[in-house]
Amino acid sequence: MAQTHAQTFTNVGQTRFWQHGFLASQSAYVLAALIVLIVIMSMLSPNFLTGGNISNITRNFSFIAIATLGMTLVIITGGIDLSVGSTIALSATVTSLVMNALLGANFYPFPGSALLISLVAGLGSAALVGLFNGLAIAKLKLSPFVTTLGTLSMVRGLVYVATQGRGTFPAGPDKDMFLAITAGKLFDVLPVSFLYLIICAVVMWVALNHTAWGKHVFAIGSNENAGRLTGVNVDRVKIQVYVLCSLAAGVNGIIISGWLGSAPANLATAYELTIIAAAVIGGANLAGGVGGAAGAIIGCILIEVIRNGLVLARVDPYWQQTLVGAIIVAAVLVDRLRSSRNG
Amino acid sequence: MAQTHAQTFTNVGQTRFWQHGFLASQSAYVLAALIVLIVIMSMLSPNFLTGGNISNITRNFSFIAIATLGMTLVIITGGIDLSVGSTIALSATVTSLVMNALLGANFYPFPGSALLISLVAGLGSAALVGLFNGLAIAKLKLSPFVTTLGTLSMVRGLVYVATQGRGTFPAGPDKDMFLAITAGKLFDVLPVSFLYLIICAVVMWVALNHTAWGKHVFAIGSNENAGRLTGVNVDRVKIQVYVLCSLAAGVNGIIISGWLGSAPANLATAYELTIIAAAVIGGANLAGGVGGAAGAIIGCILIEVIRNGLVLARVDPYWQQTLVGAIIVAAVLVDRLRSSRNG
Amino acid sequence: MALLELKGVTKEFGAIRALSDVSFSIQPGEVVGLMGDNGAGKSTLVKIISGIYQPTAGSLEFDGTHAQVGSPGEARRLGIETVYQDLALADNLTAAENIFLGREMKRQVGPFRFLRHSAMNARAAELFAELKSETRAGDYVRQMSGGQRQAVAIARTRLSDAKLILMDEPTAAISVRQVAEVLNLIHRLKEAGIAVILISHRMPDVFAVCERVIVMRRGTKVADKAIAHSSPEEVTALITGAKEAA
Amino acid sequence: MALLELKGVTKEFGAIRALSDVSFSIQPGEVVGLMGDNGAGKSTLVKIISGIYQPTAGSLEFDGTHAQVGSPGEARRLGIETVYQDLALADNLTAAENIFLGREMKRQVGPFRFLRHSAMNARAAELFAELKSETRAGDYVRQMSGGQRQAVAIARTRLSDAKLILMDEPTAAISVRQVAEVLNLIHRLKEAGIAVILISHRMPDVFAVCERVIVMRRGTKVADKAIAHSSPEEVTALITGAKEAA
Amino acid sequence: QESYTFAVVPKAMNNPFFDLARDGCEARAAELGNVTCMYIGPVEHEATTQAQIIEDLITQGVDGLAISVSDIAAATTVIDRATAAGIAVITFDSDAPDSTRTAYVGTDNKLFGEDLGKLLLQVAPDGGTYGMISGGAAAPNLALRVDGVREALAGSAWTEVPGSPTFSNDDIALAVQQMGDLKTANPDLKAIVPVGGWPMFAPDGWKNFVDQYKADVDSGAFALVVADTLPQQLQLLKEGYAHGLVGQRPYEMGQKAMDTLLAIKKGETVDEIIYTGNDVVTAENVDEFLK
Ligand SMILES: Nc1ncnc2c1ncn2[C@@H]1O[C@H](COP(=O)(O)OP(=O)(O)OP(=O)(O)O)[C@@H](O)[C@H]1O
Ligand SMILES: Nc1ncnc2c1ncn2[C@@H]1O[C@H](COP(=O)(O)OP(=O)(O)OP(=O)(O)O)[C@@H](O)[C@H]1O
Ligand SMILES: [Mg+2]
Ligand SMILES: [Mg+2]
Repeated sequence: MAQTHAQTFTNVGQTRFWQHGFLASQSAYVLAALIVLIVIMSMLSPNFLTGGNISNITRNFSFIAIATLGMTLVIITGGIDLSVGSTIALSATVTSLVMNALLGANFYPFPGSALLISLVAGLGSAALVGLFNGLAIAKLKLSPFVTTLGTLSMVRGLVYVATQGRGTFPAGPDKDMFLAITAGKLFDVLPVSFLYLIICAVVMWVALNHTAWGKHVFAIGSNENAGRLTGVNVDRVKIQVYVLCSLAAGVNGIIISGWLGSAPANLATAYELTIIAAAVIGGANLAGGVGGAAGAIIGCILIEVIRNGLVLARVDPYWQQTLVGAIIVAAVLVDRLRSSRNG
Repeated sequence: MAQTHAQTFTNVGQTRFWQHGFLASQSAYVLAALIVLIVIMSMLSPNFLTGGNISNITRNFSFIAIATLGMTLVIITGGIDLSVGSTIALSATVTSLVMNALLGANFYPFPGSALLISLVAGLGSAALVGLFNGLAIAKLKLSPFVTTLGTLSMVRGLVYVATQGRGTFPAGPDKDMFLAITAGKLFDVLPVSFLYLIICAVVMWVALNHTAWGKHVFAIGSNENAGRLTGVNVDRVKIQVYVLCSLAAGVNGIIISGWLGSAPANLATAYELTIIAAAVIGGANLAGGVGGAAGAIIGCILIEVIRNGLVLARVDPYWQQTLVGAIIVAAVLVDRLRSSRNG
Repeated sequence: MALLELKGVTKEFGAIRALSDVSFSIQPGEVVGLMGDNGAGKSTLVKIISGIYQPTAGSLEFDGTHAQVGSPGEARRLGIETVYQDLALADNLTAAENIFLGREMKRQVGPFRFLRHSAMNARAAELFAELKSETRAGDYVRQMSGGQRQAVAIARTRLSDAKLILMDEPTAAISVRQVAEVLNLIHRLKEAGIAVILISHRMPDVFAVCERVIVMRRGTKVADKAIAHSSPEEVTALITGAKEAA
Repeated sequence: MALLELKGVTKEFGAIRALSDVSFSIQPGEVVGLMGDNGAGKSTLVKIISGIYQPTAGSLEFDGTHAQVGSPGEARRLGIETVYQDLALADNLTAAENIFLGREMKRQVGPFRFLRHSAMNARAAELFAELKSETRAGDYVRQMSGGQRQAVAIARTRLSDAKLILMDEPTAAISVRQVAEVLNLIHRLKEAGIAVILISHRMPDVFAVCERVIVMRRGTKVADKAIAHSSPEEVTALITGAKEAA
Repeated sequence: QESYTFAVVPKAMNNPFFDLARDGCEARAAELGNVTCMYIGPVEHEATTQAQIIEDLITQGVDGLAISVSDIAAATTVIDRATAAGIAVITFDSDAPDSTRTAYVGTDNKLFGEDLGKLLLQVAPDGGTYGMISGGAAAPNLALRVDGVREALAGSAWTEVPGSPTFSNDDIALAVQQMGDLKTANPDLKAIVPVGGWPMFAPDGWKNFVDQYKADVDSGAFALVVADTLPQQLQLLKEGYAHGLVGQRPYEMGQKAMDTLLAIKKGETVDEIIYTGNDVVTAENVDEFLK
């Protein structure tokens, strides 16, 4: 964004290439840590860099990465959303309940109609959660932490109420189509979920960096008041951001349930911490005003590589948990290099 | 604190009693919500206000309240500590492992020695976690969220490694003494854990409001830079705060394990969110600079009253979770009254 | 017809009465100085006119038609631009992005509208050059000096065709040369028929550009007179309370 | 012997060279004005002297003995007090608590030391009265006006026996009357043998209290001369670059 | 002789129940000599993570998998993938009947619940109101147990109170608290039937609770019939702090899992359903189990 301009100042030199843009961001340093980690993991386990495993990793991190993109938006505005895990379960459950209901009611006006209606219902329910969060936070000015902790509990409770704790399964005439668009692979290698992720990430990158809306999101995170005073519709942007975050979680819920072939009521329990951690590791700052799409994805990959790598390296499972924590801290430690270099 | 002073200004009136001090704080409004809730619960269930149940509630919230006091300190400095749940398990496990080891080694120089050594070991291990968090956050300037998420995982992993997932049980010559000081009741009614809580809360209140250290804690939370520039040893205060938070969690761990007679490896899993929620509901602000001991306790009581009240009211268990979330949001909503009244 | 008319505006914050019963009016193209001691209520008044606070009592009329300014966004749409005393900048955006915040320059591509980064940077650089300020349009506000930040806040008011510009101590942090430019700017605004309310503690500046001066003391208006009929000494006496009213 | 001596101090932020090769010295009890355009590097210089930044190159000697000022805390202990341009106040503390932050008044009770709230409030009220500022000691800084905040930052330097006081635009936001008080204060400090470095964009103030003026331009020192041998016109020319050096 | 690596995947590693299965499997693996037992699963009960770990194990190329199914449909999908990759797969403790797994080793949970109900009828035939405590609301095996208890008590003098079962989420402290809550909410409650051993995993918490109603417990007016037979539970039973326990045999499950997987690898045919059986323990026979 910040282009160097015609105007010259005697005491301003040229910024070196590693002093600005992506290379000076936390994401870049975490990316470096990730590459080191991948090298180590591939030395520890010969199966790590096999095609099958890479495809697994790609799919696994796409499961949380779309939600992480949404979370990153929320974090940039200085908020937090603890309800994403529950929202993942909600959209998965609603989608499969509606598929079953349509099957039961024998309502199938045209091929794909059952799928379409269920997806709209699933995503719509997720969007409602986001709308609730957004309204409570922007209009009633409640603390994002408490509000979304409340919805975490409310939404999970509703999933249990709706299913009586039993898992539900996508079914009906469009089940195959459902599986194809969620768990399918392009050209037999690339999980479609990864494709969705890339599309979402590109859209988000463009929106954040090349639209007025994106600048407003950043401005709100750094100085909400400044945004308000310059006529930015702060409340609307906040509500949008929470709705987008919940929608992203909803998309992830549908993808996961397609892959599992099931929507267990405890799906994605405690995922919120992982998702927030991925966003923060990727450079989003919980104080607001900083974050990006690339970082979010890098954060997700890092977390998945640690998890998968440790299993493949046959590390004692009790030690795995300890190592996951240690490696996460070590990965962000790399970012300190940046601050010490850029002064 | 803010005493009205001799100097007079024509345009400054007298603040009404409800416009300053405790009555104008979030804690007071949440207290009002709590009282309403207690009235409702006692109408829904005749057993709610019985002596036995009040004693149960008192004991249950003391289990997390001391850790909440510590968490409140951390939150006031603008930090967060996700590792408290794991630290609770660690101190409980270390205490009971050491008791067992001393029993096995037959080392018992004087009565109470086994208890003393185990308690020191348990609290010491908790303090080490806090020291690690504090050093990483204050000295290496890592994000509190990521650091403590790392220790959450590391510490829990270590507990599993040490016990191979098996629960441990306090044992040895001082077991009775251990039970008396953790699970005992004063005059057969007042749980000792409640007494500890009151002592800790009073000490914390005095420290926050009547010592230089307390002012430094508040200053760091509102403007870390201002603290640094005025010569406050910001790093030291931060480290102290994280150590105190972990120590508080350690005390809670020992109390819980004494009451359970067991230190299961999965003790206090996911308690961190409850504890943070209790602190935030009680008025601590995750942005830093605001919070207090009374609020922390009120937050804990609120959460426990909701949980206990819904069970006593025989609400369908699937609905309970939904209601817990809804009531939490409703309780903080009461606080909006304050802002609209005090302008 | 007056551009802006305040009638009995009062604002209380708990026990503090920041403004009591303030009334005055501003004509189009008029430059009015607003002076007063620290804490006299000047900024509070500005915030009421620009829609941040709602008055506890009293009313406000802008351009004859509007009885209320509900929000800063609305004020902007009505043609009220403000340089806030605390500058209201987003630290993590560049100077240009701050200037254009809320009214970005966009390019339509199909149904989407994308930012015109270089056009905005060029325009911002122009504005800084006009103010003779050593501020780089592409720098982040976070790393700017006090005066550079103030230049950004001033430049912001130059984007749109305002009818009234409120300047709350716009020259506090800027250097000699830019102060002259800001005073120049006010002259040009006046010529263009734009009204300005200038808050400043610098007596010479107020006397150099304003036609009228309003003096506040502890929340009340103690004087409202033409510059021609007043003197720096009188205003100082009014500010400190040595003279009760004029 | 000089109280403070800077030798070839240079400070770079990435590509920006905020200070290049600045050298000068301050004698005890001397009042020196530091002037320059916005972004000239004045605040950066102050931050280096008060230990916030470490110079990229060059060295600094205070009181003959110290080669480095490692942290703001150390600067305070050495006797360097600073009024920062961004004021460095904790919003959620009262004025009195801010003034005493880091050196609270305490009462020993057994092994514990408790705050003396009323003593601190009384002392703070005294300091404000001395500055003739309408600031209430018990008010939270959050709700204060711009000038009241600045008064708090100035009052802070009055607590201890400093040897050198750095004032970075201390009068930017305060009202006429208090400006006079601050200038008075500087006179009194000088008489007490305390050195002052005053940064200000207000030419008359600098010429009223300083003995010497140092002019910065884009990070380099372009002039360092006695007030008696200079004039406002010359200094303005130096600041804007119309005159190269003097 | 060929050597094999068999992985045992529990529902959640933070549940002490599975530690016993692990011990059984490790012990049997050591006896067999040519088998390595690898115990790994999600830390908390969550279906996706379990499925991902199973995928990782497939990638790693283990020879056999014994899975305690977290979510039936989800596990069915991955189990089919594992068998397609040529891995021997059985389920234990919790089954996925429609998958391509070769066998199930474990408890019949419905029967287990019925045993709990029958035991309650045996120790307190007079009936009254009772409450249950369960673990996670999404666990299918626990739901079967709850159904089993209800079925066994259907038509008897026992009625379930509203608000039962409570869900402790495998949190031991919470389970004990819920014991107190149930009894406070229903002062005339005549029995509590936890369908897992959680509250008794906290021996002193359990004792504290029971001591408040010790007279009723001693006289049998307040019956405590609990699932699982861990040593500390047997000790409590012996001391008169409970009336009966119904235990599964996780240790045997671990052992049998190894045997079954080895048999499959050797090409032998195995039974599709291998019940490990239940232990019904009362004060009379507790000493046998405590040895
Ligand atoms: N949000 C608020 N809450 C409580 N009191 C406030 C608030 N804002 C301002 N005040 C008080 O109102 C009075 C007027 O403040 P204001 O900012 O309008 O003064 P000012 O005239 O702009 O002063 P200055 O010249 O120092 O900028 C002050 O006493 C201040 O403490
Ligand atoms: N932390 C920083 N990072 C990058 N650049 C900085 C930083 N701090 C200051 N600068 C740059 O250094 C230059 C000097 O800034 P400084 O604040 O010292 O100016 P100043 O002389 O105090 O100006 P003013 O009169 O406006 O306060 C400016 O161009 C500014 O943008
Ligand atoms: Mg003001
Ligand atoms: Mg400066």
